[in-house]
Amino acid sequence: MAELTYREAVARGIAQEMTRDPDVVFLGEDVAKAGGVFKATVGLLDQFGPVRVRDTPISEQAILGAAMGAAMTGLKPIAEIMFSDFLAVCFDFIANEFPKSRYMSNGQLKCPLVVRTGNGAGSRFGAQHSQSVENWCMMIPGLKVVAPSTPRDVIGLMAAAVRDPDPVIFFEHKSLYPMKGEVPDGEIVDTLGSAKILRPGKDATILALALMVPRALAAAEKLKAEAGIDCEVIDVRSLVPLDTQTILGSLARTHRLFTVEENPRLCGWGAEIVSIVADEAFYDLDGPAVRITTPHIPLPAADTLEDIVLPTVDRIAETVRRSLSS
Amino acid sequence: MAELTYREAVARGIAQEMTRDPDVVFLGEDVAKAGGVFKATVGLLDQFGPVRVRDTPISEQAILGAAMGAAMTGLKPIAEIMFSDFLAVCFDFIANEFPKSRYMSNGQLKCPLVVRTGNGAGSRFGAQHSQSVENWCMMIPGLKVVAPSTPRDVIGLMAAAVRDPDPVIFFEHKSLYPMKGEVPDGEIVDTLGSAKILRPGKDATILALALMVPRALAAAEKLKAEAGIDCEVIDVRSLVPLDTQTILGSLARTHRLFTVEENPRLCGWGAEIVSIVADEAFYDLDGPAVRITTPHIPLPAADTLEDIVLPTVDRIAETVRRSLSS
Amino acid sequence: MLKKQGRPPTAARKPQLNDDIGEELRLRMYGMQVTIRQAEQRAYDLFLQNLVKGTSHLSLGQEAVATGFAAAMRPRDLSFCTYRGHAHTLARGVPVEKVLGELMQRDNGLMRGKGGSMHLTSAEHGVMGSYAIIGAHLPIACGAAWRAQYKGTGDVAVCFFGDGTTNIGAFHEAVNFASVWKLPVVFVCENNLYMEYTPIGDVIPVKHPAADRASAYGLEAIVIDGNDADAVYRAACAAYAKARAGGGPSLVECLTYRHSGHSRADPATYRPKGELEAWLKRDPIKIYRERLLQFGVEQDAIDAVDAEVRRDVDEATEKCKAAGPPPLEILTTDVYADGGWAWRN
Amino acid sequence: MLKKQGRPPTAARKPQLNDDIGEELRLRMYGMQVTIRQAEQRAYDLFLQNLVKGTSHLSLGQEAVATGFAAAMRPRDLSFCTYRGHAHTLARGVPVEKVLGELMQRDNGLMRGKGGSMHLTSAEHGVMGSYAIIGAHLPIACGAAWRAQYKGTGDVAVCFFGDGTTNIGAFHEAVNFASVWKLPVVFVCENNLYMEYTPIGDVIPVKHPAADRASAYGLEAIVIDGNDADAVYRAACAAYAKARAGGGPSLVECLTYRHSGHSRADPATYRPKGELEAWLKRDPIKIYRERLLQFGVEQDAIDAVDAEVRRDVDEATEKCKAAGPPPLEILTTDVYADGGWAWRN
Ligand SMILES: Cc1ncc(C[n+]2csc(CCOP(=O)(O)OP(=O)(O)O)c2C)c(N)n1
Ligand SMILES: Cc1ncc(C[n+]2csc(CCOP(=O)(O)OP(=O)(O)O)c2C)c(N)n1
Ligand SMILES: [Mg+2]
Ligand SMILES: [Mg+2]
Repeated sequence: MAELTYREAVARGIAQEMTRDPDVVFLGEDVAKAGGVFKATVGLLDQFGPVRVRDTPISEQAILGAAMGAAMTGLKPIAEIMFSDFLAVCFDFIANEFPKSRYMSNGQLKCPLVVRTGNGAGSRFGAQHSQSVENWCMMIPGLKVVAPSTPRDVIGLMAAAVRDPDPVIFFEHKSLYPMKGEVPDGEIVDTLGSAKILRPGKDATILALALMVPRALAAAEKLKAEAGIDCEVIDVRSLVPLDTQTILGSLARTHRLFTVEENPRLCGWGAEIVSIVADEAFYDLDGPAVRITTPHIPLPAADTLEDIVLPTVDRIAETVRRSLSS
Repeated sequence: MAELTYREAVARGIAQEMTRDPDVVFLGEDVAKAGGVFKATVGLLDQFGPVRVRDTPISEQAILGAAMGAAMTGLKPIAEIMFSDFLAVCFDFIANEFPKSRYMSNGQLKCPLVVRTGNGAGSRFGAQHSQSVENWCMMIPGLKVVAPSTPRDVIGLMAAAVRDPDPVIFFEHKSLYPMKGEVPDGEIVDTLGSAKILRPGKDATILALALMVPRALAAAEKLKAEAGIDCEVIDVRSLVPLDTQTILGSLARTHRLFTVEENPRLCGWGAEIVSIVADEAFYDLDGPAVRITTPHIPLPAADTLEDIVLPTVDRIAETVRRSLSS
Repeated sequence: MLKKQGRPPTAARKPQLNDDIGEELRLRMYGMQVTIRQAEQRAYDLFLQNLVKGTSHLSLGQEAVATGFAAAMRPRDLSFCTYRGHAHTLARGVPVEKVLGELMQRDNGLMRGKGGSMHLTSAEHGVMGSYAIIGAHLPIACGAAWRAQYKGTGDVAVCFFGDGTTNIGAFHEAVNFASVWKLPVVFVCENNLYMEYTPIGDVIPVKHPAADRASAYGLEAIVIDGNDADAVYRAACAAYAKARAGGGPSLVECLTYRHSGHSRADPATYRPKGELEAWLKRDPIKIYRERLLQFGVEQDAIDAVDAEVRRDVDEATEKCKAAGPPPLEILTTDVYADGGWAWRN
Repeated sequence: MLKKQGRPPTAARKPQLNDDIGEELRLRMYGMQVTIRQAEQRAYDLFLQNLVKGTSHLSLGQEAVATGFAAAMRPRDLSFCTYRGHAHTLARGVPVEKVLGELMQRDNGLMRGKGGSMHLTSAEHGVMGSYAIIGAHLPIACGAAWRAQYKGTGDVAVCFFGDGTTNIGAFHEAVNFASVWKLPVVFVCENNLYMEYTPIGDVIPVKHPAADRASAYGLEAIVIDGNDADAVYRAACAAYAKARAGGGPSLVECLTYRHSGHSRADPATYRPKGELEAWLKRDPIKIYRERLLQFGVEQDAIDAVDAEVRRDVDEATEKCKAAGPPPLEILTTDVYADGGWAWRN
């Protein structure tokens, strides 16, 4: 057992898989010599050499395209897109190429690759470097989408993603990079598509992802301490595949649903889950399903503004409290 | 009053606005000399000349970027992206540039432009030329998003979009191009953000968009005739701004909600609306809110497969009937 | 001096069948061009009978490019095509039936109708997909070449695209990337003078859409006669040899012309008078047939090839007509590697 | 002959202050370079005091590029910058206070903290935004130039970007587009040898990231000394004149160097020993100060400029420190043109 940062976990997760499988290769901008702009890939070049760990030009389409062509022919590439906002400059690969080639070819082509990318707000970087864009990927049929919230999950889900035979978009949260967590020694391999109940509770189910997970947990403690409300907190972890069973199972016990989403409101993953619940668990619900999201606006840079724009512990707790008491 | 095709309405809508305002300019691939690959812009070059109606290289980023720079400095560009699937190759402009420049500049910059694009399935074109991607835009804060279902609405909403001071993504449905409809003479100007109740009813509310509108209407007639179920059908028309009042108002009367979405399921506009309803109209609902969508898969090319993949009149009617009787 | 005086002028130009290409390969290349021609003409006929669904983009007139590049490939080399990919797919040896079946969206099609005419794929023949979003497959071909480099296989990735494609961002990123990484990829620009309906000359400030961009990537400017399968074959051999030797990518611009419209919907009325006629005189199949004759191949042998191809295309057509539509169960198969489409439990 | 013999060697090289640039403009350009330098050094100090939030990208060492291009502009010409845009923003006359205020994310900032250091915008000064996604602003600048062409205003759009930006698709699309449409846009590549931490030489197969690509767009290859404000100014004048005359775009590569790291987080340890020192000898401000002295400008006059700039920067700093954070109400303003953010009724 060691204490690692989320950032260190990224490098360890990649190293674990590169050690296991010589077909795992890694490319991206400033990822090799510089160890990544978030220093999340430090040491990989030294450990695996310049043939497997490669710096690229600023050419996101070439990066993802090259990953796809390599994946298609037998390698297992991990590609870094530095900030998830930049998925927009290579979105054709995300939306039209990776997820469709297997289907269009009637199963002849494969696309086993991982795109890892720094997602989310909190660094005062402003509207073009702070977005939570997991929904850009969730809405595309054919992709898998994960977003770990702890160092341990970073490693386990990275292993699952690399070993998965389909394209996986792996969202690392920039504000979690410095966060520490206990990580067991030895190989860690998780499974895609499993949510985790982090805190059992009976009064309401709170779903959260990535940076919102610690906030939801803190809000649950606050609700317990201040209002005697006992919330079940679930880390969704994987948007596709989605662990609907764990979510619906929880709801069958608590009868109330809250989602905590960092994304701007419209068409967020919470909307999808709420719509599943509204259809399949309508009679389980004792009250409105409530989404707690970032307002539907571009993100501001200023610290004071950024601090109030994402769902906070207080906003989560207050929303749940008010909703349960109305 | 004249009968026009949806395709002809596009050209008339653009012409109406170009006639009114000399700052309206139009650019895209094969739009001028050739009149567009869907023949939706035939005659515009002749009428307005090569300075205002311009063919471009195959450079979608340049097309949208040029539109943005021109909009920012005083023109009112209409840009065509031939197939909406190609929004993926210029998605940075859609997701990061158009919708954020006003906010980031604290109101100093403006971006009054229209991107019109051929959306949707039905032409047996396969997975990369058939998608319904209105949700790619709906989820981005700062955009406006419309999708007309009739020739009249094409003209009225086009006028509203061109006159709107914000970036508007205008989804034309490829399978509606040959459809005919009555169009009044003279100028037509609609407003963004208003849904239309096309068929009043008391038993359930069915929301639909674009090609799904005629199908929802036909399903409602079928339900009335075959099962005595009286559905209210609403053409959502504008996803942003969203006419929540009309939708919630209808629901307060019918107490049941169905959405008919051509998009693949995850994170569709229907999910967003269902999540609004689940929160704000929970006590109005007498039963599950049900989404009828294209399954979450890439689209097949073959006619037989494509015909069963989109929501059909039968599937809509059957889903509503079964849900109301359970 | 002796040459000039001693031989009659025709004899001086008398070509040698036993040159670097040779008779057998030439007959194969002739057969392939005829196969592509007849298969595509048949596709057009079937379209007129409303039996070809969706869109389709013919390469009539461009057969020499597909033929020459494919003929120079080794079996494990990989082709990356566009929506205008029937020719390249056939040129790798994919049966006509499979291609027509896909165009007709039948169960016997290459992808059982799931992909359609714009996405022809036959992995077993090295056809690693046809891509319908302009430019996307150039970076993808880089990736396949990267794998070949990484594994030291000696395989080459060959990527076909049109003149209009040279203006999209992905072109630029891919060619630069390939050049910096010295990838064994060959970029083949089929300059047929038009994008969809707009002449390429209207949208570039240089003469050659590909060759005039080559130096930007440290590459040689190569322009060849795309209607002469021999010239294409030789250029292909040179590019592949360079790639296999670790010399990196090539960018080859082939001058050619499509006889028909951009797609089935296009009557191609935008072409200046006489342009088509001029190019028909340079029809690659006509050129090649004349060359074979000139080389001493018998008319009968040539006719036999034509007839055999026709039998093959006729037979394929019948099989396709007899084939059913794809079964509805395949609608949701092969979204994910587990064979299904489950996005939830 | 007379020249060579009759004058002492120093006099022979004695530069003329009354050349095409002249004393007044030179003093202005000196002042601007010093303003940029001091404002950015101050930004760095404030960062060390934890008063500059978020990221910031300094142009220390690149001041001559911003200065020369801005000095040659007319007031209505438009600048399009990157995240490394402080210099270009200041060069158009935006007050130091406004820039530092934005870096400090205070209410007195250019955009009241809503945009942050990477998005400096001052429409009234012609600074039409700073863009943080590599390449995006090149097409946008084309659009502004298109409007100028359409309206016949004679205005020029000037777009600044780095060496690394030449490899992204949008660069290619924009330069080609501008060239075909003959747009009055000037693309200025500041080749500072590095992308973030990776040398540009590692990722291009040519020597000059911009100039070696120019011919692909039918443009002249232009490489200038980006550390000499006079050279920059002259290149700018030529490019603007061509643009205003309807001659279309130019692509100008300026050789320069950033003295500090890529962004505030970067200690720039990847630079080879001695590289920084060599470039410090070619510091644009040092070069320009020496030139002014050589031209006969008094040391006192130069010192006075430095002192005045310092006063200005000090005053701006105090104002920023005194300014409050933006009020929370502005969080949701200016999403849409109606001033608000309502996406529903
Ligand atoms: C990104 C993108 N933009 C536009 C199109 C529509 N489109 C299909 S083919 C084509 C013309 C391509 O011209 P060229 O590259 O010369 O190839 P050719 O069709 O002549 O073989 C266009 C514009 C597309 N498929 N993808
Ligand atoms: C599309 C995109 N990819 C990557 C980045 C991250 N990034 C920011 S600056 C930079 C380096 C840019 O180098 P260059 O163009 O030389 O400009 P310089 O920073 O040297 O001024 C990179 C890779 C980005 N902002 N946008
Ligand atoms: Mg072409
Ligand atoms: Mg640089």
